[in-house]
Amino acid sequence: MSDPAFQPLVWLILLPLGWSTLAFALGPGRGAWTAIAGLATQLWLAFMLAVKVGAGGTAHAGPDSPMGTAVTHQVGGWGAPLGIDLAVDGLSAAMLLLTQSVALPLAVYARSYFKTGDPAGVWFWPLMGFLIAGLNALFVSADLFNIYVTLELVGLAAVALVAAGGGAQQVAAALRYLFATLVGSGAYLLGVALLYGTYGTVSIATLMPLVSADAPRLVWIAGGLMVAGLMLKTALFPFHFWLPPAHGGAPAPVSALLSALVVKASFYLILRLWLGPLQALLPAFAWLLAALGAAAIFWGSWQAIHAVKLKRLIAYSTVAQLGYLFLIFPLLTHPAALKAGVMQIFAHGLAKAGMFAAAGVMIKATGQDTVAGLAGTVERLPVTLFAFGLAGMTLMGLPPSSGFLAKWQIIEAALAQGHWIIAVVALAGGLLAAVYVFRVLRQAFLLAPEGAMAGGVAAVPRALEWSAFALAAASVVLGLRGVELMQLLGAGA
Amino acid sequence: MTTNELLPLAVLASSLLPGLVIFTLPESWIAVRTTLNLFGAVAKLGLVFLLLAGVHAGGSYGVRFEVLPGLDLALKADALGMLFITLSAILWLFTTLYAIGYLEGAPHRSRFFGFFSLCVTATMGIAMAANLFTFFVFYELLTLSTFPLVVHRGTDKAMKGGTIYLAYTLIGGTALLTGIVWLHHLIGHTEFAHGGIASALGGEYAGQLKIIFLLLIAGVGVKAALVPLHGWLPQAMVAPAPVSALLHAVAVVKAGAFGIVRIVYEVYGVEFAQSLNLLLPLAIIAAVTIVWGSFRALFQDDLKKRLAFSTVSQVSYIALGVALFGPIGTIGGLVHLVHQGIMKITLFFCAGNYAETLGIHKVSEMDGAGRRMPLTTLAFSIGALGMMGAPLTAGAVSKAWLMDGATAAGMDWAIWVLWTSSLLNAAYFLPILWRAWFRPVPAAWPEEHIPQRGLRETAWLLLLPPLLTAAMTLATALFADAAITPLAWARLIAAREYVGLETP
Amino acid sequence: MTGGLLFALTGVVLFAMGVAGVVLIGHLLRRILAFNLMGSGAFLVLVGLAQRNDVPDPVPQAMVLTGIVVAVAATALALALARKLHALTGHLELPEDADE
Amino acid sequence: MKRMVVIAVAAVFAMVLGGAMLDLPLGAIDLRIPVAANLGESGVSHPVTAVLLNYRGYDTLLEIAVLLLALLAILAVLGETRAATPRAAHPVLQTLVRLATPLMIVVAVYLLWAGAFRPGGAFQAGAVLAAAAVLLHLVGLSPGWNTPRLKLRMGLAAGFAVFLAVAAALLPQGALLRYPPEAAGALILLIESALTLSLALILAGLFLLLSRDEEAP
Repeated sequence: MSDPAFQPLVWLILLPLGWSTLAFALGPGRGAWTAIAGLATQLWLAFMLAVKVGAGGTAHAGPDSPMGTAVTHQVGGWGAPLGIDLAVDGLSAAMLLLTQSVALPLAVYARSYFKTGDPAGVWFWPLMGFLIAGLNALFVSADLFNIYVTLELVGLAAVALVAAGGGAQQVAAALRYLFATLVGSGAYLLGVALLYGTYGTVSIATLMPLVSADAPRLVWIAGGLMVAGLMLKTALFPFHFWLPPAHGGAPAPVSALLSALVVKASFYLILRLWLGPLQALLPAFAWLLAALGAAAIFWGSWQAIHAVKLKRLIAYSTVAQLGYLFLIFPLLTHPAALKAGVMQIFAHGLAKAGMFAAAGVMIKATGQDTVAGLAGTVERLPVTLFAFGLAGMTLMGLPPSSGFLAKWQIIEAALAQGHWIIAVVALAGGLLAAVYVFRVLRQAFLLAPEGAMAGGVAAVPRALEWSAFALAAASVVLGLRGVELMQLLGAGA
Repeated sequence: MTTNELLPLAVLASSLLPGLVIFTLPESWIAVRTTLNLFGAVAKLGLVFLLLAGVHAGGSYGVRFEVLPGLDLALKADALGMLFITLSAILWLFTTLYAIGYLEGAPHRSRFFGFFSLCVTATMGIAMAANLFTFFVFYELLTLSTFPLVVHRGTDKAMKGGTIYLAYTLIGGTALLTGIVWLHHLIGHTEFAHGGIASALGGEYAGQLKIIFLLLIAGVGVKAALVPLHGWLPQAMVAPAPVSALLHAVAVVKAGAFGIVRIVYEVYGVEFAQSLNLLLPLAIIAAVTIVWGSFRALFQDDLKKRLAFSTVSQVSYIALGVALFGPIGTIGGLVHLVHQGIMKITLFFCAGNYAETLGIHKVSEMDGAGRRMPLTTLAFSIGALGMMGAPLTAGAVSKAWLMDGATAAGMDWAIWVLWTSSLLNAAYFLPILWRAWFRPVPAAWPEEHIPQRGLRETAWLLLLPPLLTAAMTLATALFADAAITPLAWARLIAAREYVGLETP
Repeated sequence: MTGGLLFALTGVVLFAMGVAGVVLIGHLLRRILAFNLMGSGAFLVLVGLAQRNDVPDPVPQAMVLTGIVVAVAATALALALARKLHALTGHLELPEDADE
Repeated sequence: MKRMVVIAVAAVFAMVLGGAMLDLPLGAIDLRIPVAANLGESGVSHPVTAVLLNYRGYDTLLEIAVLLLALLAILAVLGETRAATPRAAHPVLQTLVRLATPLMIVVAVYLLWAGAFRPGGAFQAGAVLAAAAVLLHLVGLSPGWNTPRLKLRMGLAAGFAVFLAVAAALLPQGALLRYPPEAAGALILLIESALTLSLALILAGLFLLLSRDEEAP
């Protein structure tokens, strides 16, 4: 990679910005192919980057940075604190990889989903482009204020996608979502302001050595504000109120993007702060977050078990699955915990994207969005139902699936540190997930009531069924070989 | 990759690949599907015999993949595993034949045979698992792949049965997982090994190890239908007959029983388990299950339900044999693993025949069935007598070894348990035989689907499998002391398990 | 008490008021204004706290310029949504989320 | 009840935070020094512009993306609707606006040019131009917008596109947005001018797209 122009981490930002602008210029409903081509290239770039990090990462082990930054880039050549630094370590490389590998199949999916001049799809491509660009920029940024801008980029794009072409319910959901994410990033921004006021810099690397446990009270408040704001954006119980209507109401490809990637971005940021500049402070909140996570698991599952609408069910399952992520905070002193967390991010990202995609197919086919209406679909949509089942396996944490590996690691980390309760919660959560997943599968296996399917199910494009299947299958296959991913995280650790 | 690594994989693939292909086949491609099914079953059988020969010759077959750093998905073909593999491979061939006949013209056959093959693949994986992690992976796969078979008919009743089955097995799986992770945390690995691995831990861990043992046994006990974890088995009766046969003889309950064997012998090690006083409680649970199952069977009028409770009772013979400290008991338990399978599958084939041919589902409807379907009823009688442990049947062999084992272990009460069970077995099987052979033929059968044509009392594909398995029931007993019989093989295993003690 | 610090303190008060407003106010327009109040508060803190010794610091000022633009964008989107909602329902209040 | 609680919490929060501010030592790092020190190579003489377009130019790049995104979002949210038929305002007003518009354009150009060495720059210039457009619409001299046609879309995207292109084109220099000191001034002016145009259009669009007849509820 001697060529200075070949910088995967930079192109991962420029490319989506470029193709979304192009898609905008091309006009309403255009740009599917630019998007797919762009995303394919990005996937390759993310892969190259991961390889690079995995190789170089081990060399850059630094005591101050638990994950040893492997690849950095100084925008404008100034270098922090004057300029803005981009940095990619194992964690961010993994997030980039996940983002591109979820986005590509979803783009293929969306292309057939929005084919029929659906008003929701008119500006989908440029919006998706900005969303992906924002996510990538967020994952590589090493500057707290710059991260604020990327957060807004992601947030606004997500809200627009939810509202696009929707009815009153959808617009209302989008507004709730908008206020939640704006207040969230507002709190984060105030935190950044306080940090800058205290230390005179917003560069993560520069802050790292400055912040210590005996920092002034203001810094503690700043940390609290930032984490609280991000919790709101991550929809951690009890801040989840905005998620089910938004994710449940949006068109399937959008719900998939949001559930799989967007909520993960703010979680990644909490993790980043935790392992990074606020290392000295945040552990004070560890058990609080874990408790909320546990509450999220139970509350979300409970709601999912009782949801009437299929996509509501899946959205609540997201609330529950996000809970698992927060269980790792008290365990983070043990390396397995971070690995469990990232494995869970991948598992849920792939599986939930697949599940929403599958749900979209079922809804298109049966023409309605209730669990009860699924009776007999197994005969009409075997591939889709298989996809749903595979995704369900991952969410339940049954082997062989990435969800299972995540569960295994979190339980082992919990036992290793004698935190029984966390293991118990994780196991209970798996069983609850089984209840709502099989609630759907059972319904689908039931014989169709006479006449219910008389109208027959609408024919669905193959691309829809198979892209959903690909995502779900990926979440299972990862469960057969998680070694490389885990080593990538270990890069520099 | 060497042959020794490929062979186990090939055994899995021989049912996995056909299964996956079958999923994609259109409903109408009957010939292709049937060919694939039989090809898979026969190919598997061939591969298994290759393995068998190799293992008998002392060769070691195995392969492992790293799933996570320090966590391997590992397969190995050892003597104990081969016992189970061979049984499943043979019975799978028969069940496939039977199912093809049974489901003729039924809907969703591609789906059915797809999951059917996955289910057998999972069973093979369980048998060849080289560590608890791998065992668990396939154990849960088995749960998932059997659910669609249980609810295959898609009726509300089927759903209810399927849901109960899931509830039991998933909760059991959770207990098992907890135990496995805990063990993995303590020891750092969960590889199966002769003499066990738990003994490596110091005495201070005794308490934890006891809890883990409880979790593990509870986990596999669900599938093995140990009282009080047996509730799902009678409910799962809603499944089509071939599935019941599979559940009861080849896959599910066997997987549970096999798990108990692995855990006692190769995780804890029988001596160490004895030293922790874990065997006696296990033996007592097994005994209770044996008696309770037989007792409940007495009052079932539904034929398949009666057979189900009989399974509950019979499978625990295996657990009992394992729990009887000493090589003789071990041999009894292991040999029963095979014998029970052969006998029970015969009974379910026959039950299926009665239902398919004459619409007979209840014991009270069996009057004169023997005159109408002599061959089926003959097979049924052999199976039933075997269950009672009548002479010249496989049942007699295993019971004899179990009783000797009990005496050798100084647990004479176990002998009484076995006798009681035999009497109860007689009490609930003999009336059936009596009705079938000696009661007059009723005016009309409940609903006759398949008319008689000379000797052909029902479809050949339905008739042959039970006759063959019935023949095997006798053969395993008559030639018990031949070179290659379940008994001989069980002795080989026992010899390898109890390195110290001399074996009969 | 320097000028910068005074700005920062005012910012804190504005931020608090803004958040309270977003949480409490039902009417969408006023809610959007409350959000802007909140944003301005954060900006004041960013600039004020950084120059609490009353020596101007260009970096936070540039950041605030960026922040303002972002806030404008967010406000525009919020207004568009509010307007759409009004067009669809005739109200400027969020309807109860029809959960099932 | 909820009201009281929220207000109380907010008040307490404000007090605690304010209190924490009062006794705060000065920051360990003072960026004023490096900002001033590197002004020479930054290509502009006004520190804020230097931070905005050079030191932290990347922020600005994303900021423009956010603005473009907002316009896009509004298009996506509102969907297809008819443009407002402008209601002619009082002739005096119209004349005033006719007079004001050229002046505003001049002011905008000045602001753009001034940005290099004193407060001003693309955003301010664009804002003034947008204001002019809004005024023209309000007095009924120009209609609201429908879904923009190709030309307009080009104009809207141009500023961001140029910025992005320059950023990428500078990669061979070793880093994103790394202006060679000698060319920095020119490049920044190029970006600024393109941005002024697009920002004007976008800001105007934010208003002109929203001021449309609502379809009946």
